[in-house]
Amino acid sequence: SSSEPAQPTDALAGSDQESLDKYTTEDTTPIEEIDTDELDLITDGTLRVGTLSDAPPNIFLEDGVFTGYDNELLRAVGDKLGLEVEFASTDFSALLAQVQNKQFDVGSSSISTTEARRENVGFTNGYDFGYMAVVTKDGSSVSGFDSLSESTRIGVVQGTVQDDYVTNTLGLEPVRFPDYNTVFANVKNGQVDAWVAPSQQATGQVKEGDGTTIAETIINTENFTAYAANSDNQPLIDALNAGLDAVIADGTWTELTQEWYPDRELPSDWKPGSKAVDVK
Amino acid sequence: MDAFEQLGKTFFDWEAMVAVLPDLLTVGLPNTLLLALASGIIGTIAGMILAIMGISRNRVLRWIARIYTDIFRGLPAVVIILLIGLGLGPVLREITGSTSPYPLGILALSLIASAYIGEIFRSGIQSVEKGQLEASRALGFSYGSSMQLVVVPQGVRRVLPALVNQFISLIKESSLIYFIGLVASERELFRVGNDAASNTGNLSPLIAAGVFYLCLTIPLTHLVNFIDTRLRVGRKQKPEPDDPAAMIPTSGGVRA
Amino acid sequence: MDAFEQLGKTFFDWEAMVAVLPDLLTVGLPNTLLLALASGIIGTIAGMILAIMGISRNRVLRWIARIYTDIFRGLPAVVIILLIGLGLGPVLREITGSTSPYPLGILALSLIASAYIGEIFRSGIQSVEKGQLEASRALGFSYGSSMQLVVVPQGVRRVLPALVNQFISLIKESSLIYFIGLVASERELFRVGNDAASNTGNLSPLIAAGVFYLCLTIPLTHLVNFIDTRLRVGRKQKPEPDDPAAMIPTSGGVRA
Amino acid sequence: MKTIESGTLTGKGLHLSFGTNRVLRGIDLHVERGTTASVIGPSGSGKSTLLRVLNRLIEPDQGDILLDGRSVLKDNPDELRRRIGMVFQQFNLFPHKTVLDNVSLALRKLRRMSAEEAREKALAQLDLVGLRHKADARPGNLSGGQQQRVAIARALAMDPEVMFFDEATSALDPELVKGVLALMADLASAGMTMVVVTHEMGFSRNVSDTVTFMDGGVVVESGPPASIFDDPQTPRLRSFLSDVL
Amino acid sequence: MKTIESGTLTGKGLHLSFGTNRVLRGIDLHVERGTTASVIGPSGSGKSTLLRVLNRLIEPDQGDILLDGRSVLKDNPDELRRRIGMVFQQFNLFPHKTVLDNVSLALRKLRRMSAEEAREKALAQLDLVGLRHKADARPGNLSGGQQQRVAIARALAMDPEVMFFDEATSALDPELVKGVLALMADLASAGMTMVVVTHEMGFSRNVSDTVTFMDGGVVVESGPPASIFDDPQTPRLRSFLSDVL
Ligand SMILES: Nc1ncnc2c1ncn2[C@@H]1O[C@H](COP(=O)(O)OP(=O)(O)OP(=O)(O)O)[C@@H](O)[C@H]1O
Ligand SMILES: Nc1ncnc2c1ncn2[C@@H]1O[C@H](COP(=O)(O)OP(=O)(O)OP(=O)(O)O)[C@@H](O)[C@H]1O
Ligand SMILES: [Mg+2]
Ligand SMILES: [Mg+2]
Repeated sequence: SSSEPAQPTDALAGSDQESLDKYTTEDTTPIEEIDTDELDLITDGTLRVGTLSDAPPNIFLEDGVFTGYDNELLRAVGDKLGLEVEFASTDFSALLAQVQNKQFDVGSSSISTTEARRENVGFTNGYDFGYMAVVTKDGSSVSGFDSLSESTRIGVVQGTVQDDYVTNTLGLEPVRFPDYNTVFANVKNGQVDAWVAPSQQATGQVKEGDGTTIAETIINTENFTAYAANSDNQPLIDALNAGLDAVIADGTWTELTQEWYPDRELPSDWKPGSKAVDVK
Repeated sequence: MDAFEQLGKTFFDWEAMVAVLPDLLTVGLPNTLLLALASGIIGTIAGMILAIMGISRNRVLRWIARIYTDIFRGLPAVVIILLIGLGLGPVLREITGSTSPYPLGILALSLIASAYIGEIFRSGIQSVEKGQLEASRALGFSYGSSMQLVVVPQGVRRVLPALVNQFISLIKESSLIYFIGLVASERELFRVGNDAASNTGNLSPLIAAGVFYLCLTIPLTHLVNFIDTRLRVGRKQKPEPDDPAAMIPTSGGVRA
Repeated sequence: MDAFEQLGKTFFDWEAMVAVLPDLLTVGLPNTLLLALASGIIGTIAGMILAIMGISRNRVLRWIARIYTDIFRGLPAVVIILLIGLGLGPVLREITGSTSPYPLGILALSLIASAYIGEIFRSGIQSVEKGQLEASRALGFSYGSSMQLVVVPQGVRRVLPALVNQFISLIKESSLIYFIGLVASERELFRVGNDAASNTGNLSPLIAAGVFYLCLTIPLTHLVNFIDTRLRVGRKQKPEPDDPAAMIPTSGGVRA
Repeated sequence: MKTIESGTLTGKGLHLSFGTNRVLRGIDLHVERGTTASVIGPSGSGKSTLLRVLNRLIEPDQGDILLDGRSVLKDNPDELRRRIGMVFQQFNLFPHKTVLDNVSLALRKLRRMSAEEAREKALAQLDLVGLRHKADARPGNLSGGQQQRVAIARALAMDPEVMFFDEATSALDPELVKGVLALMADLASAGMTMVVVTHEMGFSRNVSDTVTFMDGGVVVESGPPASIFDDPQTPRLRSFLSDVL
Repeated sequence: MKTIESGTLTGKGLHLSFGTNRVLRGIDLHVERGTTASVIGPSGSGKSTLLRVLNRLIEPDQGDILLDGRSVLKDNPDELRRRIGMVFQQFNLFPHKTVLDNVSLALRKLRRMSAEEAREKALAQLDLVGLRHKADARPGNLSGGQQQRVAIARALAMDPEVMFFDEATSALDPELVKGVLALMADLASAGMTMVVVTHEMGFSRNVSDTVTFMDGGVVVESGPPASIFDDPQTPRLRSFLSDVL
């Protein structure tokens, strides 16, 4: 994608939902009007969700159960719709194609909703935005986002919001890794100078005495994250949007967000769900 | 913490290893074995058919075998797994109603394995002395019967080591089926180790999974060497008291 | 859009393929070749040393070779790549100041390749008739000179097909070095295709990468078959007008 | 050995080329019922190829093959080969089968005998070559001479009308040659029709009824042993005999 | 062939076991300078092993080996082998090298001759066996007889004091045997000390000065050809001769 690189210092530049987010729906079908028999699901009554097993805290597997913020929120949405939610893990590079080809009904993986992806798969309204941290080694010269430059080796996980942010928003070239554990291990042994991480992931990984620090955390609302669904299955997208609005309206979204991201504040210029719903 | 200690903790954290053990044992190991065995068996059968096509006197059959082999050996395994998973997934679901990734994963692994195994069998069969086919045909057996009764059984025996090596590859390649999508209980060794590593930010669980692989592959490697030596040296010859010539060492015996 | 059409778009979207072509050609292809060639060469040299250790008359050397081989063939490649990348990365950086993943990736691939190539060489060398060593020793050459001048050169020639096959594996395995972390210009074929697939949700770029692999692997496979046939059938014999016995077909000639 | 009922074999004007290599260039050979024809000649002269053409392991480019006066070129070649037994220089026993199975395989699969019947017949045949006690051994554990005797038993088990021997003793250790030659002589005197390609001039002279000398794909001289060995007509035969005698 | 300076070889009480298989059980052999000793015996009797022990390709378990009266067991075995040439049944030419390189390799690497010097000497040696024109061929493109002659040239190039032949003609087509035997007879008459393991009784009787009959790892009889072939003393030798003559 060709979005104009912003000034590195101005991390929030352009994160204006009005102009950038032309895809967010005005409102949604009332949840009572959703007929779950019309959703063309793989198995009637069950949402089959493709996710990843190795990207905490958004999406991961714990004690044999798929969990994480994104998946717990999706479970809540499923509850509202009266649908079972069943998860299976895959590789991110395959996930969207698998959703579009109906191997999964929904893709849940903090998927950043870029233009390029929208050409191949459908998305719901946004439920989250970029909230990221710079993790460095103790005593590193990198002190925050504004000290990232051409000469910094910045680690990211390939295909994530952070990858998108560093590449397209900051206009820098990151070192891409397949998963969080490899990138974090590379920070620890100094192979990369900084890791642009999901903020909560950073908080979870960085431990007292392991020689790493969270240098700065920032919010980026460009290209919000959303669930993916088959682009031709409008009834399903409508139903998911309705469910999402419902969990936002009744406070579940806020509750979950506070549970998973305790220190994060909701930015004033962004909100989840359709334009009509009020965050409770 | 110095770099070396850091490395030790990243790779050799006992607690992290012990924590992942139960999952490796009860989930990863059986699944890895199931995948490798099932696709090993199907791949062997399909490979045998491919080998027979590959040495057939019918040019069309030979070409089909050639192209199949080139494609399935030449493409990265992931591409094949994705093609099969996405291409046949819906078909399979339509027919059986099952959403399990295993049938598709096994199919994809079998297709890949069959291309390699086909080549192994073909070279084994072609290494059987021409005199064996000739002797069988001279008895009055047709070409087909001669292949089936005389040539193929000998060719197959010779390539046992290569077959076991192929099975070792399958054990390691089976981890790729996670590209098709696995529920928690369907994960094999590598995925179990990898997920645990993700959750803890420590790579020790991967090492633990690696040790499981070694426990599977090393005995097999030694089995290969054993079979190989035995095939090379030949069955130990019994001395024949009534015939001094029976004491000729194998290497000096008549070999076509 | 029906399922079939959708599948076509997912895998065979010409525009998506064309879009990724420049990257595949200018970034992926040279990097894949660099990785495979560099680790192929280093792996061959190290494999030769391993093979010589493996057949040495010194039990300790044999054991070292055995253990090395078991570990590097038995562990999944990813585990080895991670161990090398993370374990030796800081050391290398200290010495050279370089943070490029290539030296480490090539080292890891070379270590893996050397374990396989070592076994290939070993079996090739062991397949050389005992008479060759005996003849050389009978001339007065020491064991070492005999191996170097007579046995090893013949053993190596015989395993050329297996070596080329190993090189094909390397081409495909080179994609795993992305576990060490790659900047955009360091990506090899698979990663270029994979990134494009991740960024668009369309798998056609992966298929395009697959076609590049086929273009590398298929000619090599046919080279293998060519060498193999030539080794089996032997150099075409010239008829010898002055000696009728020179017209014996190879298969009927004396072969130990 | 009891007398064996046997047939007359004739090859007429046989031609065969491998690519541009004209290996047989018009061979005539007539073997009367119950007689032994030996074929001698230098390496590469086409002796083995002639045998293979006569039992249609290789189809001739030209010429005819008659068994008991009837052309067999239109028959099913597999059927023809059941009527002609063949013994090779390298024995070519099936190494993955026991001696008994080597002999009984064709009986069971081609003659469709029951396992018991085939076993009986195979054992009787092994008795004839003095190796009944090796029935359960693998060929690899036998000496060369024993292997060759098993190979003869295997061919005889199918009750062939003609037997071909292609340098049946060339691969044997010297002290094992005699036993096999004796067995072949027994067969000849029992009335088997035989074509014997051999380098054993003693056998050719003493056992065979006619000797054919081939060189370069043609029959150079042919006749009774006495005239071939004691009165060679051509320089080629003379030079060959001086090399091998 | 010009007269060759050559040595006296003696084996005394040689014993050798492979595991529990006692292959040589006290062998004495004396070969006077310039004479030819032939060794005959059934397969497996230990003939090849004896040759290998005499040039220390295998170290004896017990016994002594003397060259010109001096024990060589303390010498460097590689040095000893340069003084003894050896020719094998299977020729064992180096297939990856040309005929010339086969002959000149040891000259260059062990005698440290210059490439030019080694080439000259090798060509002269090839001339002797009549194969100078094949210098640039690969062994695989030669007939068996030619290969064996190259193998002899290779051994002779090192100016050995003794030559060993281990069934040098057993793998040859019959019409090629004579040429190689003639070459060996020439060598013998030129004064080379030779130990010849052979199944060619004609050569043994006509060319060799002494004949040693081995069986089961011991020397059963030994003496001049006339007494061995015409007046065998032991039943074992008598039965062996009746098999191979
Ligand atoms: N399958 C084959 N393909 C091509 N050429 C062949 C084949 N078999 C034999 N020839 C050629 O046919 C010629 C005659 O071979 P053949 O084996 O019949 O000779 P031979 O007289 O049996 O010799 P020998 O005494 O060495 O067995 C040779 O020039 C040989 O190279
Ligand atoms: N390298 C070896 N290891 C173990 N046993 C051996 C070895 N070489 C030979 N033997 C055994 O030693 C005995 C004698 O073998 P040798 O080759 O010396 O016999 P030979 O008289 O040369 O027979 P032939 O005429 O068949 O060449 C045989 O029983 C053989 O099995
Ligand atoms: Mg022949
Ligand atoms: Mg011997």
